[in-house]
Amino acid sequence: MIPFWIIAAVLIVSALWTVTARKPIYSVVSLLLNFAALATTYLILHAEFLAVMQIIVYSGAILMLFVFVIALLNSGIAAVVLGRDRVPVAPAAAAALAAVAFVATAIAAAHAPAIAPIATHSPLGAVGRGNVFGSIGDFGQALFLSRLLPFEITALILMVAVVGVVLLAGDLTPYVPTRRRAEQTRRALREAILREGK
Amino acid sequence: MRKHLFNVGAILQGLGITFKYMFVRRPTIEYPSIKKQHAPRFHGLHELRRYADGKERCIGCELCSSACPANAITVIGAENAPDARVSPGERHAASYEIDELRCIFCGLCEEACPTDAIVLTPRFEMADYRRGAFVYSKDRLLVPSDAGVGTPPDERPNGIPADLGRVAEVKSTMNVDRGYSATHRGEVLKTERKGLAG
Amino acid sequence: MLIVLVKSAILLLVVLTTFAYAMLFERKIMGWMQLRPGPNRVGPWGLLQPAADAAKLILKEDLTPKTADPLIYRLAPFISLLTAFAVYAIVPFGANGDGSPWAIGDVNAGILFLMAISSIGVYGISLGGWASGSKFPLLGAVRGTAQMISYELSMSLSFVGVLMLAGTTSLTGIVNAQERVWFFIPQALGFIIYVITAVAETNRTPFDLVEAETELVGGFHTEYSGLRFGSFFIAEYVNMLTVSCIASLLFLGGWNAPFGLTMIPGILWFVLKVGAFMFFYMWLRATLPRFRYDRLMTFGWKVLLPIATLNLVATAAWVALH
Amino acid sequence: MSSAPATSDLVNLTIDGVPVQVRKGTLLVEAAKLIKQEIPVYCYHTKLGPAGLCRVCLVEVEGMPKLQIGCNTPVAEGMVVRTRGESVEKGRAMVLELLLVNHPLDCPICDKGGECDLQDYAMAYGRGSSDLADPKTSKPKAVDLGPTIVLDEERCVVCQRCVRFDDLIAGERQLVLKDRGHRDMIATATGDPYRHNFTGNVTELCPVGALTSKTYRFKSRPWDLKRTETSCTQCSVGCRMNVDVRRETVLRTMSVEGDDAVSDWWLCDRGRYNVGYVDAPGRITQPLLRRDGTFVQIGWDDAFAIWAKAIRAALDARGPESIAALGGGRLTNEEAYLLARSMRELGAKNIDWRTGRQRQATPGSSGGTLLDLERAGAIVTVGESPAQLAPVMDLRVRKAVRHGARYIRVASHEAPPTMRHHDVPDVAAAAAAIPANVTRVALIWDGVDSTLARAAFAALERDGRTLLTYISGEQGNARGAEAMGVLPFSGPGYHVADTGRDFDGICADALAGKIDVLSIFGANPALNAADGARVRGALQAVGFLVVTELFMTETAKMATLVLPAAGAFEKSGSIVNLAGDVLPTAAALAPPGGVLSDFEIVAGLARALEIALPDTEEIERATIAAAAALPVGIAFGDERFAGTAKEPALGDGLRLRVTHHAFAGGGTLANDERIATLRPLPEAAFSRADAERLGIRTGDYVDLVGPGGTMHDLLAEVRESLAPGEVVTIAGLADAPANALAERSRVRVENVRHADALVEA
Amino acid sequence: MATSFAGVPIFYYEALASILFFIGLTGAIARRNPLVMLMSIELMFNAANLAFIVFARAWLNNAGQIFAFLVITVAAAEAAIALAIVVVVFRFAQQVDVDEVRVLHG
Repeated sequence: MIPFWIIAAVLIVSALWTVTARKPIYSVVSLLLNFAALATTYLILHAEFLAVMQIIVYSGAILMLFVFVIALLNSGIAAVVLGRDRVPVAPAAAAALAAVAFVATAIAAAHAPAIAPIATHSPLGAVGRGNVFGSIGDFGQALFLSRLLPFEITALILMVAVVGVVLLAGDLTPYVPTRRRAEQTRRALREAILREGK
Repeated sequence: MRKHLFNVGAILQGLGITFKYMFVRRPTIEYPSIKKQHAPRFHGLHELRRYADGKERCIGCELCSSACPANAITVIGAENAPDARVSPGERHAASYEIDELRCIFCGLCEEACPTDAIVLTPRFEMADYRRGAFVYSKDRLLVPSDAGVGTPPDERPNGIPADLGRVAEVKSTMNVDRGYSATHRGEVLKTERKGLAG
Repeated sequence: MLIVLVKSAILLLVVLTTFAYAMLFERKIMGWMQLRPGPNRVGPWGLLQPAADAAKLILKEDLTPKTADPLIYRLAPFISLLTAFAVYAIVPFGANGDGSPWAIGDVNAGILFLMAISSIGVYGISLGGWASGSKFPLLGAVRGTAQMISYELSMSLSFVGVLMLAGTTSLTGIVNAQERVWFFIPQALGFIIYVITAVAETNRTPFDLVEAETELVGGFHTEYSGLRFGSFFIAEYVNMLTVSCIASLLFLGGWNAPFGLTMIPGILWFVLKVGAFMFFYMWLRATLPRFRYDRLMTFGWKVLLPIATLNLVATAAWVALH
Repeated sequence: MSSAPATSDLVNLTIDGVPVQVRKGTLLVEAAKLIKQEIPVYCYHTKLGPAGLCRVCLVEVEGMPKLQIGCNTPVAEGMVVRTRGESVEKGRAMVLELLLVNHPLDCPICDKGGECDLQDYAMAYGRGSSDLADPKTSKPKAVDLGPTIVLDEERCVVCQRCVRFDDLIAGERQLVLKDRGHRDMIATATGDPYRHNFTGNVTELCPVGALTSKTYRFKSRPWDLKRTETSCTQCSVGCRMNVDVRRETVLRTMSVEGDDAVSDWWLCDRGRYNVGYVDAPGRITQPLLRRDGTFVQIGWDDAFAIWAKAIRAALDARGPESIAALGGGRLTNEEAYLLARSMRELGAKNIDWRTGRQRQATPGSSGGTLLDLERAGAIVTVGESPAQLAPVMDLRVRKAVRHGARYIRVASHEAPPTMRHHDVPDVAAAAAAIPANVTRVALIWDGVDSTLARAAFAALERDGRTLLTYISGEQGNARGAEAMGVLPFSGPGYHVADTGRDFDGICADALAGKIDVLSIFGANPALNAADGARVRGALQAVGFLVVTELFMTETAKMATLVLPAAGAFEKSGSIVNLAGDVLPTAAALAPPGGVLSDFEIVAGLARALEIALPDTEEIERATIAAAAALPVGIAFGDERFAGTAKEPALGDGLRLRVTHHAFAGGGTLANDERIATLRPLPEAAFSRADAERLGIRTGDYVDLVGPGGTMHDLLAEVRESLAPGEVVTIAGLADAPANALAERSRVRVENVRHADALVEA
Repeated sequence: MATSFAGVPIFYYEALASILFFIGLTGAIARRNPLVMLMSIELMFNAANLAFIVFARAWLNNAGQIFAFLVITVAAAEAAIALAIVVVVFRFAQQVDVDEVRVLHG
């Protein structure tokens, strides 16, 4: 029980810090801590692959992106100057929604069986063997055999996201080779000089 | 494509060169422990010589200072007291200063000197932490009266005199406030003589 | 539990010593390749130079710039150091007769763990550069982050080929799968990609744009001094060592002896392979100039990534056919 | 040169192929200068004329079989001269070889090295080697000629320039050639030390390094020196001179060749040697404020604020009558103008430059130039002669006398000069002594006794005769100060202004407690005023006394606030000399840190007082206009300038008179250690009758006791020219101030100590 | 280590997930910095993931894990797009305050 409480405390404190931090970079750091704790929880809950994915994708890619954007937007240390946060209304609305979620999960939890230890000599199961719950092999088999359609749809979503991001943030000016651009500039300059009559 | 392949070849070629040079004899001289032989007329730190009777050769004529292309030498003349002569003749240098940071060690002062008083010794180790320490005045330039007369360039032994190897030791006895009590060479000769006497 | 602690302590000692002498030998090798003697003043042949350097780093004043974010500024070196050492929890150095590895922990998802830890390692650089509150570190950090994310992709893809051939994510398993043929032969392209990305991931010449001293003074650690700088320094060399270990484990057969020379213990072979890879690192540094940043990104995305994908597809096809 | 010479006076000749037209009688050396062709000379000097001794000036004259000396060959019609060519060069090389036979080659030691004619010509015309194999003669190297000059006998080439200078120009005839042949040598005729007021000129004349100045010996080399041309401000002649500076020290001053109008190419020894004060250790470098009896150093801002506050308080309490300013004789025109202007801006009229004995500096419309003085047929001096007051002017007098002028001294109490002179008891006798055919008479007055001056002017003025007047005052820029309006009754350019109190009046007011703030600029009345005791009492009675000075002079020591001022070499400006010439002065070096010029001091005070001052350009314009203004309406010995001090009551005893000495003075002279030997001893001169009556012989020590004070330990001298009933002392000696006793007061001689008795003791 | 978690009631996990969700939701509503808002949204995703994984563990059915994996992937896509929008908005408006940027208001 005690490890659970510790992890739970870390999760909640880091989540609170994420939401309340004065500088966005502190949110990032606390979220990193949060993710690490979550990954640990996943590992304990026999979601081995997801624990690693949590770190690789969430911490290594998504959160890194946040750091990147913070560095880009706000090269100094000072927090982005913003108006006052909408504090008074927020918790009420959030609490209402959270209560709904809580009730739903509580009902679900009431029906779920208690967590029973998986009786194998290696707690995480043999590698590559698809029949041990939570192993990478098991996960892989499920992903590529029984749940292939959602996987492919996710791939599509990712592709769309990549294209979208490139279109959104990329340089949208048409590509002109360097030499031709130099020639264009020179011509424009010459025309401007002719116009000015110098 | 061929160009890219060629580039890969160039990288390999570069790696080959650096690898080969690992086994080439290194020209480095491990300076403080091994010293290079300098040419007999190496232009190093100045020295003011004496006559055999102990009188200074310098007559304060300032020809060195006017010959100096770097304006490194300042001489202030004075009249010899008849009962306590500093140099032969009526004039002597009351103050003789060389700013070794300005000096370019061209040896023109040596050429200009009508009495062969100022000579450039092969000594080159004169590093210091304070700028002021590079303004050598008479107390550091002049050969101490009990250390001989100083060596004219023509009579110097081949290369650096043997005593120059002990510069580090002699420097550590330097009084930083008063500067050197004598030129290094004079100091070494003095200690050697003491050693012989004792 | 106690055994794990003892193992960790020994490993820490070994890794730190290796780091210290790796640094010395890098300077020596660079010197030799550049017709210099290299450090030779401290101890015989300069062998005590690492101690002198350590003393210097410890005694140096630790400065925090006025504009720095004090918390993150102090946190960043430890993230770097922590992730650099964390990898050794799973690195096997040899195997007993019964096949159990010489490692602190034998993790089945070893290679994934590795990738996870190394993806966290970027935080040290990016947070450190950002928190210094000065423009050169920030530029270095942004560059470094982009570079490491870009090259991590190709690196992961180069792993996948090996994984497919070995059929396991356990590092011990991968080494055992190379008993007959080392993977750098079937996975030649993957190996080349790995070597390039490994150099880029550790921010070493010719990919050291993170600390390009000619443009960015010291890059992300410009403002750091003393032991905080030392932490980055140690992390860089420990990462080099890690990457060399991985190369040895994934492509060079780990502790497997070549040509049936099994009378030499496997651990020695492993050390030899790691050493050779480390030497290659230094050799590269002494030879190649730094990439231009746009070329670096172009190379990573437009050359390495397609080749890595190609390699992956080819390997997959080969595995499927057999 | 002023009028075109008649054609018959001109001679045509050809020098080096160039046709030249010169006045008849011109020497070839001078003629060659017109075409910028130099003929080397040693013994010849433009001001000394030819001697024909050294023979280095050989030229070839067509038609003459042998080479001729250029310095003593006058031009002739149709002459064809070659100053270059093989025979000339051969001849010159031979002469140079002979000159160098015994001349030592110690140029590196020699002070002249670098500016030596012999060195230059030997390089230009000489041979590289000598045929002489025998050793050179050895002679004494450092022969002490006197307090200023050292002779190196080995180096002397016996050109006799120095001997001729002493004979022809100075008229002192102390230097002679001793012995003959190779033992020929310069020495003083009597063997006494070579000592007069112009000795320094021989070092400049010497074409080799034989004669050198003691103050400059081995101090520097010529190429080290930074030269600035300026005007001397030591006396009212204002000689042009070059100041040579090295390492923020004035090492020497040199005369300016070609300065015919003012200095006639010469300098007196005071102007030449009194330069060591510039870096004397006694210089004040920070404002000093008297607080609880001692001086404390303060900053300039504080000094100006305190000063301005005192002035404002005085103005508010008692009006502009309660403030006064003194000084001007040592200021430049610009400074004097600014001082007068700012004082009058405040409404103050108590301003005067006359802090010494001199009453007047502008001789009025009858003033003449110094060149006019040369051409006078008779020269009359009333009061003190210019011999000590304006020595270079005295050289003009000597020149005039040499040309035949009659030199007449009226009631002189000075030692007789070395030239022909006539001492007469009064002005009537002086008028009678002037020869009838003389049409130009110069009248020189020391500026003290206005009544005497007026009487002399009236006696000498006669129809058909030009009377030129000169006032040889004691302060350098006294005439400039008057022109700039540092006078109680006139403003800049002699414009009549509201009359304030003059120096005597200010002293009287001060003694009556009516002066609150007195500012003294570069003056030392405590030492130099005629009635010292009274002036010192007045200075003490002033509430707030400000003194700008270089040194802690007698006056500065009494001040409340002492401000460090820049010396004459440290500021630029202009001065007006006794003949009315406006002369520029240039700063030769920067003042020491923390020292401001009087200009900046006055300007700073004005700023602190918030007085609007004109900008620099306007000051310049106004100064030039005022300096050029003709002194119309000012008479010689003008009543307005006359003193208001009462004549001391008659009584028993000898009447005290005071005389000047060129080297007697406070600030700059007392603080220059390099000329310590030139300062005179305090002395008292008696007429023979008085001396015999009192039993005094030359060399005895006496004390003079008068009303209010005593002068101690004066060296007695029996002077033949002195009239009975008078005793003469030297003014301005810091260690024995002559003004301890009021001038013309009656004194007793006491405590006579005989020289022989002193020797025995 | 894994065994030490055994016996923790599922309800506890669900309560934890709800709290995290609540915190994330509050942040997403209350904060005006779009970056922090996005991070809060990530927090909410993670709370959901936690619930999925716990149920998967409880039922020993890896469908929950698959769902969590899909959530992570979609979250990555979402974050990339959202951050791109933030960058674009910043470029356009030179600020990122969500209350101040009202370009869609017309």
